[in-house]
Amino acid sequence: MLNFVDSVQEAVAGIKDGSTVMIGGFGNAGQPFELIDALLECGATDLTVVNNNAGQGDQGLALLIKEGRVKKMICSFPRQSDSWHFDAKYKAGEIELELVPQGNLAERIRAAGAGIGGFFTPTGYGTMLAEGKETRFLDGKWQVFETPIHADVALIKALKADGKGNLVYRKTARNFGPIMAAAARQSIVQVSEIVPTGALDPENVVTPGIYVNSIVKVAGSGAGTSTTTEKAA
Amino acid sequence: MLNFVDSVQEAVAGIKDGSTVMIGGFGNAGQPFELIDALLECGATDLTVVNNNAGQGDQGLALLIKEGRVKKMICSFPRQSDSWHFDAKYKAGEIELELVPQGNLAERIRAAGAGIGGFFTPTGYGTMLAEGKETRFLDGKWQVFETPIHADVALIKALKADGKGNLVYRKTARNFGPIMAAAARQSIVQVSEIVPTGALDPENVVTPGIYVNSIVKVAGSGAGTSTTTEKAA
Amino acid sequence: MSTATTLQTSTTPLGRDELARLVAKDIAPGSFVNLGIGQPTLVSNYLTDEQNITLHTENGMLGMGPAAEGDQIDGDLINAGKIPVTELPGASYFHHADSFAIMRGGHLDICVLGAFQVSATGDLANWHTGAPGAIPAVGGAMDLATGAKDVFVMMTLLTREGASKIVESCTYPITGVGCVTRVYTDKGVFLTGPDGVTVRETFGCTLEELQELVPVPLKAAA
Amino acid sequence: MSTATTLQTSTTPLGRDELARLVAKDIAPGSFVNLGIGQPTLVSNYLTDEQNITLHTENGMLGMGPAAEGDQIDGDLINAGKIPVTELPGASYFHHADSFAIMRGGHLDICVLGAFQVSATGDLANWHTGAPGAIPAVGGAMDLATGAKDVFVMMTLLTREGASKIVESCTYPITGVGCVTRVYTDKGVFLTGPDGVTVRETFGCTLEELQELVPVPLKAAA
Repeated sequence: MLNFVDSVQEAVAGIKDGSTVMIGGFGNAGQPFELIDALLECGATDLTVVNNNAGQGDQGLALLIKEGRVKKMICSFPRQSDSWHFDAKYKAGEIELELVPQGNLAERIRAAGAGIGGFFTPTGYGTMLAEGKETRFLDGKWQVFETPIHADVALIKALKADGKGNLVYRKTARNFGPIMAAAARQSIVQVSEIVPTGALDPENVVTPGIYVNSIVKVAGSGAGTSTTTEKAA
Repeated sequence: MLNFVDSVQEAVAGIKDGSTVMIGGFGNAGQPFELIDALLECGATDLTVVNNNAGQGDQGLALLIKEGRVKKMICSFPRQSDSWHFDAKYKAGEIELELVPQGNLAERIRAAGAGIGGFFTPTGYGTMLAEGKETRFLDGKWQVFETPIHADVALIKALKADGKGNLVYRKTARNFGPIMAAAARQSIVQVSEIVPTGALDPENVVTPGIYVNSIVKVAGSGAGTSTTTEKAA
Repeated sequence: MSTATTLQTSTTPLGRDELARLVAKDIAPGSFVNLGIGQPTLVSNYLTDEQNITLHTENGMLGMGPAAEGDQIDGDLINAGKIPVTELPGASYFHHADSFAIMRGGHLDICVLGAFQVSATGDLANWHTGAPGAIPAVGGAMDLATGAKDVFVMMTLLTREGASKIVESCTYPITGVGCVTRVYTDKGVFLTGPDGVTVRETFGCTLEELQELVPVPLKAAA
Repeated sequence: MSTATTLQTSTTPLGRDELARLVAKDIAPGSFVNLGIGQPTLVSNYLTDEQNITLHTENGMLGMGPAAEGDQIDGDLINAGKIPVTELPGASYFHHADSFAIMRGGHLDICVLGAFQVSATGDLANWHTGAPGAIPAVGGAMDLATGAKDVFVMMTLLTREGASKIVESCTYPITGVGCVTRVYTDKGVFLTGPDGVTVRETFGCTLEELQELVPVPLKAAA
């Protein structure tokens, strides 16, 4: 069932301790900062978080990690110039890391949404990231068996939603949103605009409403603001 | 390399005997009738054809089958009220049939385009269509191993192309076009309109030009004409 | 879902339209539903605006409207049965892999299908008679059977020859294993699953009369 | 591709920009290309309009333009290095699974990557030093290495300590097996593959001098 909620606090209120939470975004583009802040506020802990990175600077996911709320990160690129909170927790042995090649991360999320129980891919074959994994020679190449990544909740930022929950995104902020919406049991979406049903061209809908559970409008989180959303710690 | 060609004859001229040819369309919607007619004319034979159906009436794919040019059909729904040419060849033992559940057909085509060597899916488990196939218990369900369907050529109908080969489709005529374009080594596309590069909104491109090799404009094959394209035999 | 929990009865068998009305009433508000070709299509006639049901058609659309008539007919807008249909506000189009991902990923709440047979444990047979020389055709039946959260079957309880279509074990080639959760027939509504068959309602007969027709043990809804 | 088939020489080693210019010249017209973070990004400065090259960025775009400046900067439009970029006419956006399907499905003609080491048979090491305590981060490196039709490496031939980065067998953790087809360095261009290493060009040294630096047998392009 689709709900339009009035606040990001209300949107994330149902997230339980121990949940697996997918968070959209690549760099700052498409990061649902306001939903992440609300998740920080709501107190849920012992989380497994799926995101391409592991937080940057003193905002969003980095703060969740700093506060010890994340027991495990599943990501492709944790190490960045300003990933100091992750770095500290990792070196202290206080956070688990599952490092996944970015394309495997995307494909494993897609598989969860599409009902695929596992797949073979050449990516990672022969590397330390495939150690211990099943391999098979298919289509003329050695390939590695990878499994879907399911989640309890996805936090996603989109540009617009209509009354049916259909979503469109903006430029490279689209990134993980559509596949995470399909992979998670509950998708919570912040948008900068809610438009009347019928206002989105059915040819151009990117995420159909069937994948969306909660929508909250966040003022000022719209077009092109990804780099200017800087939060104090 | 992307080529804009002047005729459907020129577009299909490179198709060789023995090729695997994907043909878009579900029912008449999205069927590239003019390209199929050109394929009939060009004489390529011993073809393996991938399409949801196995031809209807006395047109398009049905005629290719009637003329004995198709050695094998890979499809989900060959039997229809007017699939008499396929029915006759099948009963005479003159055509091979690989029957694939429609979702497996779509996912196997998608896998070919996405570089997936094989995948497990619950669809078909325990049925005669999974006989002899590897099974595995994954995500709480028995699943069947399925492999990608590659093709030499895809024949596709889209609505518009721009100068970079980006495509948009129309309504349910989209169906198999986008995944076949990605799965085939050569994608040949008929469109009803060629627009200047920049005229398609980058947010709304469905098939990026990287998947397209040849484009031909076909007059009168545009919007909503799928049911009125009736050809004499 | 508005499922009665004790055995209900009515005095006469239900016709196809009455059955479609009953199925429609049982679909929870806000559901995403796929209606199979044939008898299940009738259900759409009885869905109300208040229910806010979104219909999926596997050839690439959510938000499908009623069959197209006259000037509405557009060859690029058809349903899985290749019938011209219409588009409702809030519709969306997608390609075949994305459309079947909706089904196969477990995102549809309900699909309603016809059937040749349903077994006591919910195996479905609805795609192939298995007759020698018959040309098999499966379409999206196996994906729907396996993927939807609930699979409802609509059928007459008996074949023309008077044999029960609810059986101990399917004799026709099956479409999916243990996938059917509910069977709507002219003579009663049956719940199927790992624990066998429960009768929710009977139409024009008693549970005892029904049991004489059906070769598997029937329990009354408690 | 405009690959010279006999050994070429120049009198001086190439600087980073000269090398980028050479790589750019070697990219066939109409190609779809992904340029890795760092030195490979320089290649875009030397692509000509006539070449009609389309750049892919793995975070979801084809038709990427130059870095954004001033008012062009848009936080929703960045490249894989998280640098604001621009959009060219004919661009398209897609989600991450679709974007990596372009790479993994073998649709990119060329990707250009930096490297720590390349082995004689084209194994690539460019993602992890393997140092104790180092936090590993892989991003899209393995998908690019495995997926593109041709993988070009750009690097200095020697480490700061003077060791060859072309090696018999990588000592750093590898990114992909046998994936590199060509290595562009300041001292020469090398073709790698199952048959070992061929030198296409030398810059500021002879083949014999190069052989003294590189611990694997070098053949001159025939």
